[in-house]
Amino acid sequence: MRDLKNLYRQIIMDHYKNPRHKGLTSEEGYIKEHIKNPSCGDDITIQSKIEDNTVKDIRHEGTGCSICCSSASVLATLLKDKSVAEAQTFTRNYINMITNQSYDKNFDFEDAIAYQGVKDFPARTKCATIAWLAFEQTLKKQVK
Amino acid sequence: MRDLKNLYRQIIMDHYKNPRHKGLTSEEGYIKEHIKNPSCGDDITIQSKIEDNTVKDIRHEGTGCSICCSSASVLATLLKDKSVAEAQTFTRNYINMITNQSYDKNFDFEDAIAYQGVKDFPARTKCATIAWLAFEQTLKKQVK
Amino acid sequence: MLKANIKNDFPVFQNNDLVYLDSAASALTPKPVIEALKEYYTDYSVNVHRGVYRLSYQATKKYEEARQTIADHIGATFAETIFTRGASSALNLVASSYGMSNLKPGDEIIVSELEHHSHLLPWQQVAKKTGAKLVFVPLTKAGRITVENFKKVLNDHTKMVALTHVSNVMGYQTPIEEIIRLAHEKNALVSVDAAQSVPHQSVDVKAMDCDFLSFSGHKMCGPTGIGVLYGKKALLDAMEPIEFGGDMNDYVDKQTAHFKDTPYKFETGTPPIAQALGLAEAFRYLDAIGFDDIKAHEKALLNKTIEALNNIEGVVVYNPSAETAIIAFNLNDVHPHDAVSFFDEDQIALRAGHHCAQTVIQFLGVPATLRAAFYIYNTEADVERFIKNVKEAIAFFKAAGF
Amino acid sequence: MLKANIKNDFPVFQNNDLVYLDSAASALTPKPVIEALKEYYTDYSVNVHRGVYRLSYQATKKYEEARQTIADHIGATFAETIFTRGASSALNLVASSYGMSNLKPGDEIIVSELEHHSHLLPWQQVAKKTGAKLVFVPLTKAGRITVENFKKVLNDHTKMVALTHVSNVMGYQTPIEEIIRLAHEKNALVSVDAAQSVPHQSVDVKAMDCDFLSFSGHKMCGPTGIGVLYGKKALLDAMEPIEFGGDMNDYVDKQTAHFKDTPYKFETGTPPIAQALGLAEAFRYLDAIGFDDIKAHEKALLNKTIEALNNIEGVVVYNPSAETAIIAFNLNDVHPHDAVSFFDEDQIALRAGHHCAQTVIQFLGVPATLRAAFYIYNTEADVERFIKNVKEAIAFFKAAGF
Ligand SMILES: Cc1ncc(COP(=O)(O)O)c(C=O)c1O
Ligand SMILES: Cc1ncc(COP(=O)(O)O)c(C=O)c1O
Repeated sequence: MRDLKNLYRQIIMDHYKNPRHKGLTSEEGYIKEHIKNPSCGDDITIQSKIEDNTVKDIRHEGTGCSICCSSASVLATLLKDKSVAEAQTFTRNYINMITNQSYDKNFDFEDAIAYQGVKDFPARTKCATIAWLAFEQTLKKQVK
Repeated sequence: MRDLKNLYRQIIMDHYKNPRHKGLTSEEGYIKEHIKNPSCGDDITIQSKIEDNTVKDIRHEGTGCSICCSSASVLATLLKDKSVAEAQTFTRNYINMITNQSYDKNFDFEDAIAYQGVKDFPARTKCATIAWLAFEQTLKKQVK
Repeated sequence: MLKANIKNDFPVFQNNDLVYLDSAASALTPKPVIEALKEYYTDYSVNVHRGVYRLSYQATKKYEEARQTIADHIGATFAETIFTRGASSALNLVASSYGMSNLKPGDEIIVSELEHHSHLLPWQQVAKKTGAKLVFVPLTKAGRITVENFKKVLNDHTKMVALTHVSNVMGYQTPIEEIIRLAHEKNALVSVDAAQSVPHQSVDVKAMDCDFLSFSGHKMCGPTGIGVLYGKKALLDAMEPIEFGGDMNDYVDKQTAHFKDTPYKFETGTPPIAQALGLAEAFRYLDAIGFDDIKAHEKALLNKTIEALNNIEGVVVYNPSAETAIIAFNLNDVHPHDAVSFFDEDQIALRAGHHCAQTVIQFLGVPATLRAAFYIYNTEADVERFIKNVKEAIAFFKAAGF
Repeated sequence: MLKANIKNDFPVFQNNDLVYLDSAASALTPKPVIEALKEYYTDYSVNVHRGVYRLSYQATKKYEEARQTIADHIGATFAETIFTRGASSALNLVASSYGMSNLKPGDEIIVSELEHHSHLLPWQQVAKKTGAKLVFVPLTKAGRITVENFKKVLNDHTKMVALTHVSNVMGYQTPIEEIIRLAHEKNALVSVDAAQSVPHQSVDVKAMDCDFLSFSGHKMCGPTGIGVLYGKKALLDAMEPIEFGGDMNDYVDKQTAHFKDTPYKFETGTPPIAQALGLAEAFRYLDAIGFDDIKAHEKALLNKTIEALNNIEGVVVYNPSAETAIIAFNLNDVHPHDAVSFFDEDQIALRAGHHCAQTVIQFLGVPATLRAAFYIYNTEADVERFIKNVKEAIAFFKAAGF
């Protein structure tokens, strides 16, 4: 029936109901970024820890819709243990895919491919990208 | 040819070129009112002196177009020596005639009838009434 | 009863099989208003006030007649009716001009958690800059401002009361007349945010006896880019302009300027000419329908909707007792942002979020709400389609695992 | 060369055999702009930013694309392009936000007698409130701002320079790039009033290197009710908002609010949505004609007119050397207000008065002037009809006894 069916894939619902890597830490070595989407109340904080050019850990916390919250969990799961370069490429490709900008069509999005359907809901692209944008910011901050 | 011909009657031009009662006085017993029409730069000050319920004198000074300046002179000439009540009635009838509000159709406007043509130039009604409005204000101030 | 074919007046419905329930954000625009705007741009399209040629004179006349029309509709005089960019700008004018110059440490400003940000933040700023204290009327459990609770915060320090006439989240009508009477006994002034009332009920500023009242054009079938501030003449006379420039002065020299009287002293520069004509037309349009009928129509739709919602498991309504046709609700366990996409798929336009009123959302203790707001063009069929979608949405999200 | 039938784009000419010479007050509105406004009200007519349903998303997208279009046209970025009510409001924003917080006694603000009231009065206020000193660039005998004269007043105390790009009375173009360079050497900022330049020439804020630049929609074929403030990002970032409320914050609680980044922090409330779409369309419309051609066209009309006026006895032109198509003149011994009615009878729309720039009128030592201003829709035939009327007017007023 509705396109919306395509939106709420199994994988999204799974991460929404059982978020991984959730909760912030006060341990040293984490860089934090907080983003709010004031139009709907989505409010996400991402922490990332980089060591030896590798994403050692990602934490997230916040409130938001299923797309927003689950994507933070998916992000943390997928990018943990990737190299910084890989994580950067993944993030950019993901954001560009969702927002209809140019991206590598052969890129392997792994589980994040579940968010492909968001493209058809332009009013929701912010939800699917807000955690990724915050993560991208934490990388920028560490690189400095 | 042009309607404008009707506007610049002999009487108007006469008072424009040879204004009567022009120049303010610092004598006692005069009430002053200053009105500016900022849209065009008309700037008129009227002084009136009332004694024994009679308009003993009217003075005027200012800058403006022919309609504005001449009407101050016509006003001073016509209303001097009239009773306050007569002057009030005259003023209201004149203003209402020019601005297309209801007025006494049988009223004798004397020389001020020359301004009748202004009705057809609605953009100019302010010019023809500004001195009269200022005069009306001076009456209001004395009555208090 | 409203005429049956009101939707025909609104061109948006021609291309969209739309159930528009977001009128509390912006109302749709009817043809006569669109025509009034077009008429200005095609027949005049010139500036006002400063022109002595006929076209400009006619534009000026139309523009000032529009102001008089609007003034008449709210019971104000010409001089008391100031055009602004919108309600937000009008509300800010009161705070920036009156508030900043007249409040001082020790003074109290009464506001409420029901305020739209555009009525709360300006007074937060005044409090911050002047040292006055921002005091909140305690809301009842239902989230209402009552006279009783207002009395608890009103005292001899109260100098300003800034309250909404109708809440844009909860749809509650504030007992504003009684509050104004009490405030005046303490010599406090009252600024009323009427953005949600003027579009739906006839408002008479003199009967209400408010000191300031603000509203927007776009929420009442008028154009964007215009709002109105009403203020009592004597107050406006004593207030400082907050913008300075062309058209608000009568003489200027290198170091000084003398300002015109109200309303002009608050309106520098070329005014929103087309928008004023459009707003006057919107008032005429609504008046022809009749505010009594509008209220009755909205109330009927509201009652029908609330009754239906009450019989559905899985939906929570936060304001079942609201007098005006604004419904704040959520689907259980479904974030409103998820929900709104479901309704959108059937072209039902709802709003999800904090509705620029975060303090009431905090009061409700939820991250956000859904809002359905009815207006003249909504019908019983709209209600039925909305209710059908509520049921389907609950089933859908349940099946999806929410 | 401009296409011959440009008048056909402007519906006003359909019902009026008009020679419109008042474009410096407001330009006429072309069909594509009227259509863009109509399109918003008929196809969307909903609010932006806060809606998650499709119609609102589309309106938001169109609205923000309009901002980008406008930013691109003046060489600014999205974040540096703020929508206001008009040029007056934009110019005031700089003075109220930047000026009031950053100037202090001993500081100097350079302005000129050529300023429109909307650029002079805001800085008069800043001077009055902060104790800074208002300093006037001495004008040349012709009434011009020159680099040489600017240097006479620029010094280490100069903190702000507020000058017009093109004078709305004299049509002179200020040598603004060189002035900005000099001002920056002294660490002074420059606010440029571009209300009369952006409609007629391509303006690039980055090439100009101005700190602030303001203009209006209605003078460039756009709608009333919108203007633009450009400001350098770093300056805007450091500046305080002057209006507070919905849409300019990201979180709010009872006593505090956190503001969004520019441009949003300066734009509270529902924005001028339709007007932004209309203004973007106006830029596209003018750009399709081409600013080089527009300048050449206006210059040709100007030259033809000045040459003809030079050969007429009984008319005085105050700015024979003006670079832009604005002519300040008077008929000898005829008050401009009288004169303008004569032209009006032949549907020639001229302006008479002080043009909201009383200090330059005082400089000229006359009570008021006539102004003829040309734009894209004016033709050689317009010039001829205008000149014919000048001759007839002189004869008429002579005969009438002036
Ligand atoms: C040079 C100049 N600056 C500022 C303004 C003010 O523009 P607006 O009236 O659109 O605010 C004008 C127009 O009157 C102008 O000519
Ligand atoms: C209660 C209330 N006040 C003020 C406003 C602000 O109106 P505007 O956005 O038109 O400035 C709104 C609308 O959002 C509102 O609902």
